[in-house]
Amino acid sequence: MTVISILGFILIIIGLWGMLTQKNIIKMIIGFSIIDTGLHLVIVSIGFIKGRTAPIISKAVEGLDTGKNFIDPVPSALVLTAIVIGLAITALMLVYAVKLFRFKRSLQIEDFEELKW
Amino acid sequence: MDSSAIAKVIYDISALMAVSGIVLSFIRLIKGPTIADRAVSLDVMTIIAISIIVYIAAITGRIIYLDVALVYGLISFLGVVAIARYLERGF
Amino acid sequence: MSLIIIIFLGIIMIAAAVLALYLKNLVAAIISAGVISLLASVLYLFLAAPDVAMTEAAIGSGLTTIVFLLAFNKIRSDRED
Amino acid sequence: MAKRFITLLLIALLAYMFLPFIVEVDETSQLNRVAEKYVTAGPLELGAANLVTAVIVTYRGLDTLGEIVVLFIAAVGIGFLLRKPSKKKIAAPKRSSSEILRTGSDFLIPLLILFGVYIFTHGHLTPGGGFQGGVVLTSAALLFMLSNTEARFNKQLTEVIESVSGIFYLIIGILGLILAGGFLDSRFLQLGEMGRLFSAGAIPIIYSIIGIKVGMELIGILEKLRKEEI
Amino acid sequence: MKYFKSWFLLSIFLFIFWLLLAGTDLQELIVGIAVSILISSILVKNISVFDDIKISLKAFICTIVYICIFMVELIKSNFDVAFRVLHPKLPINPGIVKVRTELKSKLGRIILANSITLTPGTLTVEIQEDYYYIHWIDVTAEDIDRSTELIVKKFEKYLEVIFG
Amino acid sequence: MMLAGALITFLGAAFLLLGSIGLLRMPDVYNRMQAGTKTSTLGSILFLIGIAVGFGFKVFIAKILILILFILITNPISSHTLARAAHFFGIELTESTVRDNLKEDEEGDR
Repeated sequence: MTVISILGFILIIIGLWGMLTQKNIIKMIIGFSIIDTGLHLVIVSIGFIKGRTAPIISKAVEGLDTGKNFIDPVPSALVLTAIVIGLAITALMLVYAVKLFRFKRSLQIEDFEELKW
Repeated sequence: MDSSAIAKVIYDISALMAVSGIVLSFIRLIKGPTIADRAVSLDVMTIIAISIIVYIAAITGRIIYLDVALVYGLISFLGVVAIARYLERGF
Repeated sequence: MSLIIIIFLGIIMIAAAVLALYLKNLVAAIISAGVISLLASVLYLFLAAPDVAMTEAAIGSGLTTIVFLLAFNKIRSDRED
Repeated sequence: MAKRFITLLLIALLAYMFLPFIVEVDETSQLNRVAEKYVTAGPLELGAANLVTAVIVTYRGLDTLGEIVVLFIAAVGIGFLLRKPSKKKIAAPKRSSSEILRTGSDFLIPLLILFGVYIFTHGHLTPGGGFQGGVVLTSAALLFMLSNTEARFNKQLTEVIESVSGIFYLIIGILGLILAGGFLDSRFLQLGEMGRLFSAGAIPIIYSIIGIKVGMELIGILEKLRKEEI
Repeated sequence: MKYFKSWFLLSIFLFIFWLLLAGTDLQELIVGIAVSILISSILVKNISVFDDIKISLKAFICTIVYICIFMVELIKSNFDVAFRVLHPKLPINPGIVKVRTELKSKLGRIILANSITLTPGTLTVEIQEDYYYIHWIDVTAEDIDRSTELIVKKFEKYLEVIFG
Repeated sequence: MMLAGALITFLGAAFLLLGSIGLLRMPDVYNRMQAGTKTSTLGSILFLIGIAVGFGFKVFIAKILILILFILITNPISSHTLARAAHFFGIELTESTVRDNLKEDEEGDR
């Protein structure tokens, strides 16, 4: 569905904008998770084919030709694992943010100037 | 027009009404002066979203989609409780 | 019919994304970010991917919010002493 | 202000570059060759009703193994970052949860655990699976954490269960290598009748192990994030 | 032996839940019995909710009557909310009042609290021992006895029979 | 049969919509919670039952029963927890509030 892939693209753009312009570290992480969601929407919508159904054989689709009635299962599988990894990465980033807060007592990105050039 | 076609139209209208319910609660999420208001609006939105998931399962004829609604209801309950416990410093 | 629902939900998702970036209160921003995942998992059902919808509902809207709140709790208790 | 303008320009450029890929995704009416093979041969070869599960567990089993390793590394990294205690000694007193929440969680926790088990044992029949089931198990533990402020999880126990299930995962993979076609091939057990619980070879077993492992790992992450005296 | 009743009821409860989830195929039944017995054996020492259930004919009849009353109250409460929301002047007169309950069992208390939350114009805010603090959208009573009479009594007499 | 189900679903959707309107119109968080909880509980139950009636009672009813059970248990608990947290957090009641026994009692303790 083109609508959903455009929606995912807009979400990616908004998340990127947020990551680049926000000064608060937590807001940057939120921007990252928005990018994540948008990217997953785009990938799954590429696998969709109009008029077809989910690749699960049950009573509702019994006897139909699987090759002609199912969508592509590979993007679903990829995204499924990507979501779990996204959670782990978010948790790791948040722990870094907590550590940075302990170090400088601040979450604003301007206060971290050791590596500035 | 036979009765099942009319019924389909009524189901569609009901789904649209549910979606507009989500929109209205989202307005409360935008306005909500406190965090508790926003959490209430999140709660209502998830319940309406469960109804919409069941509607999708019905019109596409795939009963297995109902499992998604179950997980959804459960986890959203946890989210609201977590926000409440964060507010009252219970972690 | 499903197109109308998708457009409505999409508009809410975009508004929630902007809101999540520009709300001052961080917890409110997290709730708003949770709404994005929440509605995304409804959209996955329209894309015929119930597995992804289930994972997104469980992880994206539930656990991510809770992990954020746990981190905030740490920051809050650090800030107070 | 100039900075903001440059960012806007950059993002606009990016959007201009990538928009054609998104909009002009040709709305195919055909599956590509790999997907076609998975979709048509999957039910016959593996006996799994849910083809996404077939792709995750068997056809792309190595990817899943890598993903579990990434999850493990993230958990280890979190533990490593949070190992040093801060100077603070006494945590502020916490407000205990209300009686309703405590009784309600007593009632809901068995249901949640059962539901998690249902989801990861039926991964080959319904849109569930190990990752979702693991998350539901985690949510049962989380409800316990939220309703009892001073409750602690036995750290050794979760770690032992996690490592044992990891070892079992590898053993089953090697069994597939010896008895069937390749690493993590699930066909060394009977395929059974499609649509029933004991079918699809070893897929339910592998997915149950993944579910337990993911659940324990996520519980470990949450527990590390929750401890107040670190 | 102390935990037997609780263990048994929990297993039956979990097994019914499994049946509703998975259906009645023979293989599902086997796995369902195994899983529900395993879970209830692990958790039985930590869960005390199921001790309070009384099994008798009178309790059963009271349960059915209670469910009917609860459904009627739920529907009434929805029309109440609809009336208040659609009324142009928004007729509310809210306040937090204190009521007393005589129930002792945990399960009875939570069911009472949930019923109060779902019935017309009331919302449980806090429980402290025998006192419930209730947000009431239209405060009509002055003292604690009168509000107890109005809010709690209609459920309490049945719950007392069911849970003691 | 399908028409009856559709009408039940319509009633449920109407309640859901009313609840959202109540969420917008009510003056403070406790009143909003009242409007939201009650209508979303009954509204979603009616919505689900209507779908089960209209699209084949036998296939849908088992999972829908579980969903209804979940909603009936979890919805009041979550709104109670939220109300308690809001009161502890110090969110004010609206101006037309008659009295607040809980606050009086808490201040009496101190």
